[in-house]
Amino acid sequence: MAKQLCYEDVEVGTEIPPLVKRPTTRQLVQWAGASGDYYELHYDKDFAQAQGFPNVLVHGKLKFGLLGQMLTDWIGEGGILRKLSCSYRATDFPGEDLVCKGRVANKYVKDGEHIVECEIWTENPSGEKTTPGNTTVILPSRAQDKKEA
Amino acid sequence: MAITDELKALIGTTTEPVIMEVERGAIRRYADAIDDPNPLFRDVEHAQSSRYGEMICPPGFFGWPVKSGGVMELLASLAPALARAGCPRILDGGVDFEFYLPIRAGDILTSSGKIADIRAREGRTGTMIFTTLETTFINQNGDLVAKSRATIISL
Amino acid sequence: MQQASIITDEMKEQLGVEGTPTILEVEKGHIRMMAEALDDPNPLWQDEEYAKKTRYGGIIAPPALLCNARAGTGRGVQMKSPFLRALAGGDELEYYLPVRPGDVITSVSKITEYNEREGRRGKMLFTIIETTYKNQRGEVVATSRSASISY
Amino acid sequence: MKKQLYYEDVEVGSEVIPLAKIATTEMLVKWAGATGDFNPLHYEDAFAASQGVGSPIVHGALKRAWLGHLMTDWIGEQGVLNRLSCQYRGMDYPRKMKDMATPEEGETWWCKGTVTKKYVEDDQHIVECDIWVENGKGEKTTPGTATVILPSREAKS
Repeated sequence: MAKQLCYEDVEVGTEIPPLVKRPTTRQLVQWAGASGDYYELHYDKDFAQAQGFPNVLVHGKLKFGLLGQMLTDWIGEGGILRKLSCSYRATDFPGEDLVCKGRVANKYVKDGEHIVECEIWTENPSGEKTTPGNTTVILPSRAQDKKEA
Repeated sequence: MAITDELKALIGTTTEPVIMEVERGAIRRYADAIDDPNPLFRDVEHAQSSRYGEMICPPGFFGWPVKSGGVMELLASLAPALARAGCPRILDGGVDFEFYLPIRAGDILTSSGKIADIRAREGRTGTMIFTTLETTFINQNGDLVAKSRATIISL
Repeated sequence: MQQASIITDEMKEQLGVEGTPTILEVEKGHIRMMAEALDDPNPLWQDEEYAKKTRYGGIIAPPALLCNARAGTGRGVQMKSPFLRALAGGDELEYYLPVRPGDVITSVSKITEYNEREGRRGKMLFTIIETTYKNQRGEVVATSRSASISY
Repeated sequence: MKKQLYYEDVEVGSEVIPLAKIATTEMLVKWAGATGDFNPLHYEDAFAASQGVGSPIVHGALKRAWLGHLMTDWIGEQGVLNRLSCQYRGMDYPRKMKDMATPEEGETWWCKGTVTKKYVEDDQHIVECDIWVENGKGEKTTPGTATVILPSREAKS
């Protein structure tokens, strides 16, 4: 595992290391099984086309899950994910790059917790933010560790 | 009909045993997928009051993901030799299960696969090769719970 | 006020009505399915030996395990809409406690809000569903708010 | 639960109570999830076409599982399924879904069986059956056999 990220390591504007994904049709079927979402829009191309889409769509909640992966990777085991929120603004398709990104928007200490708020989103190959959202995480603090020690 | 020496040498090949934990959720997902409402495969309370004492697996299910003693690995090792013998197309010909004991949620199964037999036969469209892959399933008490024999047809 | 609202009295009656609870027994296999579907190799989701040495003391579930059909999100609520097509609009999850294999999560959903909007694809209805997830000790492990769009 | 079936209830030629199944694209995706078999032959049009089967086909193992369902329903909780065997002879194509809950009009598959033999061996009341899955045209795409042990009314008393 990577070095533990601490509150002091991030500033407003700090970028979260991007997570590059390229969902496949197989991954969509796996997601259907794992999530129990069997809406045919995500595996039946004819059905998707009848609904006016060029291909089957990546599940919104799969994108939510991938943003979650980016965050749990970033905050490491010492961090706590408190809130994850996103809107499914535009469609994404299997076989296309889907890049999860984020940036620190705010940091503060409240009730002894070192809180970091970030903007997060997924980006399609045209650079559009298809799944914008925000997150709240709690990071360990070096200063606090010293005090405790 | 004779098979190639290369194929003959593969008879008896075994796989590394695969361990599978049988979980209730996996049984329910399987029962959902075949649309089988039997409460023995879904309802813990019902199953616990039945003669089985716990949720059991529908026949042919041995836990998720379905690995069947690494049969896919066996097939992968077999495929080039079948192609060299002139039969590159591989079809699943069917399966024969024997069930000895019920498989309950919570069981830990060990399955191992073996290439039990390879035979050639002259068919309508030329030579066909029949491969029998045998898988055994043993539970945590060391009891043999089931055996399967899958027939792979290559043409 | 819009003329002829698509939100009927029947739909309004459903606001705040709790759906039937869904019980999810959290299992290692399900966590693994989820991790594989995300293609997320984090050993905390799958490697018991590894996870034992972390602050969690054992395997935990990735955040995505909650807030979906299997976790009972939206289960049992009476979703009514004049439209046939549906898409997910967004999700918001707040996490309070880690979810582990062996946990028994009970979720209850309710519709809390309807919104009518004019979108690219014509008139759209946003239905907001809130779900609370409690573990076997009655502790709230997470809450979620999901927007479902029909059009 | 249904009434328990007994050895004395069946004769050679008796019918196994038929079971209707409708394979849908949704069911195939569920099957993939439940088994972990994510072969795209069963959900991806382009891949299925490249394999020469036209469009995604029903998993042979799913049809085998249907036959398992046929037998466990018939023999009830006191019956034991000892052996199940089948061959994948013909391909079947799932119905597409019309909307989230309803399949399009189309084929219905029937799982059926008949008793071919009954005998007592080592105090076990054994029944052998021919079983099969029949497609909408009445063709047996998945023929097989099953051996079951049924409770006996005589042994009981």
